[in-house]
Amino acid sequence: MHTIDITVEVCGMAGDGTIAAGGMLNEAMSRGGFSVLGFDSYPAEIRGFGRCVTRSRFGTEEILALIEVTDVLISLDDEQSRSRVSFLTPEAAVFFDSKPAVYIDEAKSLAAAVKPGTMLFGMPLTDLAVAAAGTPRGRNLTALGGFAAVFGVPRELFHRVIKRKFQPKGEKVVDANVKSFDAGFDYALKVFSDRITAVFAASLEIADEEKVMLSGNQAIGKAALDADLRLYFGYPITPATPIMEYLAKHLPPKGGRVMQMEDEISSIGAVLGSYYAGTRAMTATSGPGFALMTELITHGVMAEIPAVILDAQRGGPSTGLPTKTEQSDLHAAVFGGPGDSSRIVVAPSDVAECYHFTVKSFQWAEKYQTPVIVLTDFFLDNRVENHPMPEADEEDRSNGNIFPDSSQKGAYKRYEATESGISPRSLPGMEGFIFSATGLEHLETGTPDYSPTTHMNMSAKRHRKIQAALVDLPRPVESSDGGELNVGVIGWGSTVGSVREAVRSARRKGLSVGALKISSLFPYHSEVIREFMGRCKHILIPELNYEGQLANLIGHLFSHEVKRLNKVTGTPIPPSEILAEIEAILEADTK
Amino acid sequence: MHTIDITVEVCGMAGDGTIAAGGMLNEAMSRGGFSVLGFDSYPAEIRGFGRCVTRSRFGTEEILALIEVTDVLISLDDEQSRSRVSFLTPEAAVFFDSKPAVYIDEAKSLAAAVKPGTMLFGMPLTDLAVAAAGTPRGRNLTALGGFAAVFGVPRELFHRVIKRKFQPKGEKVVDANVKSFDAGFDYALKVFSDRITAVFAASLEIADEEKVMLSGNQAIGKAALDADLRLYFGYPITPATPIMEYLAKHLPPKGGRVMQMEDEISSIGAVLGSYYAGTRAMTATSGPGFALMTELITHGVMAEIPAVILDAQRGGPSTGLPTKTEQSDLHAAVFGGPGDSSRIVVAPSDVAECYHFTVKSFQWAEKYQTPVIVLTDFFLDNRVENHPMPEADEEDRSNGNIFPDSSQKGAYKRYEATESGISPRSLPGMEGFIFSATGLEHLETGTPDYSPTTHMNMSAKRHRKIQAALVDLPRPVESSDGGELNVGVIGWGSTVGSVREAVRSARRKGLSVGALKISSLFPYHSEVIREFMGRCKHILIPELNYEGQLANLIGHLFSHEVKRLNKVTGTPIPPSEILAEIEAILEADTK
Amino acid sequence: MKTPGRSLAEKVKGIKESGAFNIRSEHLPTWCPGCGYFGIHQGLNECIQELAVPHHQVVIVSGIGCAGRYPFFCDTYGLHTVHGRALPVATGVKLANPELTVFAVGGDGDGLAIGGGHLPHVARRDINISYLLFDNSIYGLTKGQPSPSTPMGTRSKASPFGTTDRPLNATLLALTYEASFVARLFAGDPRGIASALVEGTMHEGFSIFHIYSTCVTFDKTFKTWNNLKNWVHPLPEGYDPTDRRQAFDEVLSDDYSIGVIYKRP
Amino acid sequence: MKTPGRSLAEKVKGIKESGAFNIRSEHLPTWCPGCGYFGIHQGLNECIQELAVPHHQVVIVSGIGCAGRYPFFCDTYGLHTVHGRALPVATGVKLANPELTVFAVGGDGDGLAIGGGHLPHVARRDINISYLLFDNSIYGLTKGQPSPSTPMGTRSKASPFGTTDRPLNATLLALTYEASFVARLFAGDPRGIASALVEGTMHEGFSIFHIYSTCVTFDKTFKTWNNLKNWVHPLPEGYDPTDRRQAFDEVLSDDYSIGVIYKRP
Ligand SMILES: Cc1ncc(C[n+]2csc(CCOP(=O)(O)OP(=O)(O)O)c2C)c(N)n1
Ligand SMILES: Cc1ncc(C[n+]2csc(CCOP(=O)(O)OP(=O)(O)O)c2C)c(N)n1
Ligand code: SF4
Ligand code: SF4
Ligand SMILES: [Mg+2]
Ligand SMILES: [Mg+2]
Repeated sequence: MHTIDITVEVCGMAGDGTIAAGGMLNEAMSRGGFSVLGFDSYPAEIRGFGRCVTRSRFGTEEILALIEVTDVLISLDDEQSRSRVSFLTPEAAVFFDSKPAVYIDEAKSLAAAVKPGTMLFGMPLTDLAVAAAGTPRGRNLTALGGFAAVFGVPRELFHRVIKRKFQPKGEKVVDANVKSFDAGFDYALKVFSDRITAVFAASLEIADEEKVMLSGNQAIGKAALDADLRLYFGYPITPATPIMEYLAKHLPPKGGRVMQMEDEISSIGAVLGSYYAGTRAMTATSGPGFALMTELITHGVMAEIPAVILDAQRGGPSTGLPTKTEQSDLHAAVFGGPGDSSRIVVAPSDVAECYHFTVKSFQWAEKYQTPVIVLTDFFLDNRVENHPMPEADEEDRSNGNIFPDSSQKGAYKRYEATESGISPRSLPGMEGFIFSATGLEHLETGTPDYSPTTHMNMSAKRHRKIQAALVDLPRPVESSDGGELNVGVIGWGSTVGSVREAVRSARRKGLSVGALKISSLFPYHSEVIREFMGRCKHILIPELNYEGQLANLIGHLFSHEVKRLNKVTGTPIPPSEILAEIEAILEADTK
Repeated sequence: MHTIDITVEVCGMAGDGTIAAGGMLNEAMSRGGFSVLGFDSYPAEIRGFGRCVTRSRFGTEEILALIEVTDVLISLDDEQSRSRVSFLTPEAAVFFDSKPAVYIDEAKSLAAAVKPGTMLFGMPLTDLAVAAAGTPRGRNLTALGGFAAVFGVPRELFHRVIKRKFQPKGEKVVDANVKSFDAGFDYALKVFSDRITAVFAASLEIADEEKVMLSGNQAIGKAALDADLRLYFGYPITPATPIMEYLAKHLPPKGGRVMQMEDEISSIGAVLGSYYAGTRAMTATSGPGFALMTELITHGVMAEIPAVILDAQRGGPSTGLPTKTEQSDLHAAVFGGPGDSSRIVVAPSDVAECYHFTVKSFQWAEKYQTPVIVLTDFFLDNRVENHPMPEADEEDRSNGNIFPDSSQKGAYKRYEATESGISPRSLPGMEGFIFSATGLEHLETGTPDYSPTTHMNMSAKRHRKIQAALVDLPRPVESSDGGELNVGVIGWGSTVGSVREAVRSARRKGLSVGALKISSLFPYHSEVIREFMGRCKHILIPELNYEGQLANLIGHLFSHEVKRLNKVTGTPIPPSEILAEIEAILEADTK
Repeated sequence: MKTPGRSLAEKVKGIKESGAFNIRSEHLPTWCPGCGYFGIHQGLNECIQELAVPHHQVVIVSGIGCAGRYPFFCDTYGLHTVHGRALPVATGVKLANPELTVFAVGGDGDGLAIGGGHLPHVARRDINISYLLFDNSIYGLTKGQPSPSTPMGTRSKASPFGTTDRPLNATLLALTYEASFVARLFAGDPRGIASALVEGTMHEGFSIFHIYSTCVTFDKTFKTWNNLKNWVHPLPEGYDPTDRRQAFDEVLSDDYSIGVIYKRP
Repeated sequence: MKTPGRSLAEKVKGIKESGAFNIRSEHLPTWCPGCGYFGIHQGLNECIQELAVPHHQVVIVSGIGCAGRYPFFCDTYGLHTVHGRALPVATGVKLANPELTVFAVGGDGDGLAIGGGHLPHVARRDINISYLLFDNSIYGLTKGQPSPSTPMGTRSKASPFGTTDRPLNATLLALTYEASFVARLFAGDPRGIASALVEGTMHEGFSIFHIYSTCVTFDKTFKTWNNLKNWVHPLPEGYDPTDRRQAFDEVLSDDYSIGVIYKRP
């Protein structure tokens, strides 16, 4: 089996079935045993015009990130695809409609735009589809057929995927689509017989264990269901809306409820209310909505009420770039509240962590009695990865509630300043444990009190508790052989994949480089981070934000200034850029 | 003239005229040429019960801070005053009502509570007042009379103050109060003749130039008027409400308008709207309200609309301690917004700076086209200092608007990415300069655009502009003889006074200690700060917050970990605590 | 002459000492003596006794203000949220555990200004909670600024030249918002409050109690005890609270009739 | 068959090419073809021409949503604020420079959900601006979630089992909030919009235009062009818009009469 790493792009107009084709391609390749990472980009405007692109990377090794170049372009609309040719590798393959329904001036055609060396696979997609199924609808599948034949993906893989997808629409639809696919497959086998590379065939291993394609948002939705979420309160906002829509479908049949609120303030308010009464609840939002939650989050901190808040980051500030990815809400998540209002902030870095961190966040919120903020981003929310269906074990799903024991009945102190800072929490309905929660400073009983000692002690208690959470929160993970390193690269969130891939490449080149993934942004494992930094000559922190927000947070742990690689392009940082930066640092060192 | 530094406290029940007495005392001492710093504390509850305390420090040298001990206690209610005796200096003087209207059990009396060595001045306050003016109302003045006689403050000083204060209520009232005062004065002269210290008399210099007693909030209100504020939008909240109430009285006669809005979101919204249309506007709030402004502040950042926002900090998080002082909104002010949303944040450290920074903030907001946040705190807002009436010169008051020139007509780019990052701003009503402002990322023209280069360039432009503001923003001020220092103490906001006094004391003790005041919190003068830190062996940052928020912000500029002194007592940090910390650091060093 | 407030405050004290009003907490409210809120307190107490709900099954959710302090004065579960957010938080509490009897309370500033955006939605969702709006037409806790129900022309420190905004009518708002149970009440009539509360709390769905009260400390001219006593009167004879159109007519023509204004059949 | 929206869109395009509608910007709106908003655009254009206000004296302040995009399509000063805040921001603009003609625009989500707390106050303050509420009973920009004016039982991705909240009636809200000028209009009747806008914009004080519109992309069942066309009709003969009680009666009994509903004399 040889190593495969191929990036395929499907590009067309909205309406061409671009996104659907990309989805089926991903499914088929997953079933073929490859690691898959895919990401769609939709047009920014609502109205049905504009370019749709799906990019997928398939590999025999674990795929960690998307790269900026494309090996195979499947064009469903040449006008839309022309601007994509600059991203093609020198010997890229391009599939396109050689007889498009609308005549394209030769000079403006895709064929004219590509560089010499590009392999062109022109196919009369529309004609083939119409001939096979009586309608041009399936021409996206015809194109996939051509791709499959040339690259050696067995047609059965696609048949299976097509069946599964169109089954609900009836046998006829399935049949038409299979035929459209086969028309392309057969055409390519025949016409391109001398150019069949069959590159995938050799590495193909029909996976035993069925992997599923899941996006970050789907993983979060499923995690919430598995964690036995009862109530979801939210307000639509890109890119968090799909979580609400997923739960709106799946939660009610399980006896839970999804309530679309009037805004984000009421959403977090209702989450706090439910959790005060002991019931798992969550909300998901993005920057502008997260900003509106600021005040009530600090209330959760002060009154020690759990809450799970997902902030799906997008380009900012303000309304910003609603359909672009960015990691610029870290400052706000960690430092955003007036008053000393530390809360727990974690950031998953891949789809599996989206699932696992979400499941656990309920427990953390309950145990540490504080809002937990889960930071994802547009890229992580929408990219798909293939994994065995994630499952949480009993322990991860169990609740983290700590209740007072009956001996405390009548003399109960809701906010007892224990050593850990965690105080057993009573719930309305429990007899003998009545208290009032408040955002005012208060005595251990909950009674408002503004004396200096009370505020000192209770502030200390609340912060002690947050620091105590470090034992449960995901520790930084190092990828290196240990020991002294010339460059240590620290990543968080969706950028971690690119960091790990860049470091893998650097190490393969024999460079002394290691990576550290930070998942818990607050509190953070300063000792682990400091130890790692202490072994590194240089620290590089690549982030999808302008201000270097993680660098601002942990930079003080390093004895020199950390190096920053800040991008606000709205797109993921490709591993190559991080690698280039690593090399530049090492280069400068040798001068 | 010998050095005087005396702290006097008036303590009573609400209704005793405690606050009024403190005010008149301050006025009289100011007129006597002393430096005055006073601070009242009111009961937390609305209803008219509870203790009122005014504390004032009078000196021949500039008074920088309040200290924790009291030299003179003037008690108008012994029950309330008893808990204050622990703060008395060993030879403190205590004035009290020797024949209170309500009988106090001897064991519970103030006299029984004080330590031996305390000088007791019992006076039949109620009887004297009734005898002099036919009503006990003036007994607060009778007590002041006793104080004045014993400590050598000429009665004329008080007469003048009394006249000024009660003139509006008519001659009769003035007369009654003067008589009440004199009754105390004469009684003390006679009865305590052997204990007259006349300590103030020697240093007294009736000031030529009339100084005024101003609180931070009054200074801010006056600054806004002097800066020609046109519109104030706000929502009541402690401790910012007095600013709104001050302007509600003074702005309309000048043709401006104060509008009490429905919340803080609409307040900042209306401020942005006015400033978009080119008119000076401001709002003032405290932590919970500031939290609600988060989203619209980021809109101001993105759309480059000026705004002046005063955040009068109080104990937090959440509703917290509404009537206590704290400096814990720094994180939120600097880092509070989702997205890369840097804006200008300044913090005055005394009443004069409250005035001058407020005046300038309008200009900064206009020139740099961004929200400017002025951070004060409960202590700074409510403490009074005596100064010559602050005035701003023409230049400080002039607007900072930069308009496009007529050559740009028709081809105007509102968000031109200039070298400085500042783009000439057109206002509605200007012909040929139409544009739309938006919170979406946009081209130089203002048209929404999400392309990578646009977002990179415009992010850079916005941040360039904020950094450029450093030339105009108040630079850090060092108090030291320069050169190498064993301990550098860095202060901000209302804590600066205590820092400066502690450092002054340390230097008088021959210690190698210096202070640095930081007024511009964002952007900050990193080169100046780094240079100072570079000359210091240790850096100490005392702050009235738990998390060490300034230390978190600038700590990375120091090559070691900075030392923190964090207090959340709701009360100012006394200089003595900072001095003790300095000494502890030096002590540890010599070990 | 004793104001109704003062007599109430005294009565409350007496009853407190007798131990009869169970949900009263050990500590007497920190409200000013004579404040109208004592009457509301009494009414709610009576209601809870009549309904015989165990205290640990009761949650009082409040915003910020003098009214917002209410949970601290009750021997029930309490949740003192932030300014204006009692209703969404109470929504969460009720949905989390429908067994609980949930009261939301707040002032006119809390409920009609900063929190005014939530009322329409909790009403149209018909969340099964009871909302007591303590309407004294003033911001009590922050010392006397005008509120959304302050009449035009009112002078205060914050409006030295008189207010210029038209006041909102919370009862009319509730009807417009499709609230399914609407009562208008008077703090000087705790019995009336109690019986409306009993009826409204048993009603399945959202019930709002718009309670005219007085701020004896900061309002010397408008909603004084004397004025209110002269102004309020019962709903007309034969009034049918199930008729929404009639309810609108009543509320548009009379600001001071008290009782159950509307109840969705 | 051409929907009114499609014909409108075509007409608009024609007019655009003729250059007659001056406030239209160079770029055609990015709204979906057939969207009701084209009709509103035409109405506002006609109004501005009739009033002969120079464009640089016009400011259009918007929230977020498809409706919120409106400023970008006009050759006037524009301020695209954040979701729900057009009204307070427009208040600031108008007070800052009363010479300006200020329009606030936004969708039903923007104005009745997240921004619903501001409408009562701008109305009772009688700020002299014109507010166009584009009411398509759906969240267009975020792809089809229910809004506060969506009827009960509506299924969508966000409400697969049907909505359960009662819809709000923006015209009734405006009356309740003491708005001094209230019109109810239909996106399919640009002329009607224009004439109401002219009247309301000349009116001194706050004017609100509640405009029924359609989202052709996400709403296939409720506010479709066909339904709206069948439903809307003029106010009754002899209707007197200066009578607030009559206005309440009209609005409580008929959801679809269009015209100037109320105008404070
Ligand atoms: C976000 C926020 N803004 C402002 C305040 C200050 N504040 C506290 S209570 C209050 C208004 C009180 O009036 P009301 O709601 O009528 O209650 P009352 O005191 O009259 O019972 C205000 C403005 C606050 N606590 N939080
Ligand atoms: C604070 C915030 N929350 C949510 C969103 C996402 N969002 C954008 S537009 C919109 C609603 C659009 O509906 P509507 O106001 O009716 O306008 P329409 O698109 O129908 O014209 C939402 C929820 C946002 N931009 N900001
Ligand atoms: S200030 Fe007014 S509302 Fe508040 S407790 Fe006192 S009387 Fe009641
Ligand atoms: S999504 Fe609906 S409201 Fe938005 S532009 Fe398209 S048709 Fe109009
Ligand atoms: Mg009130
Ligand atoms: Mg809409």
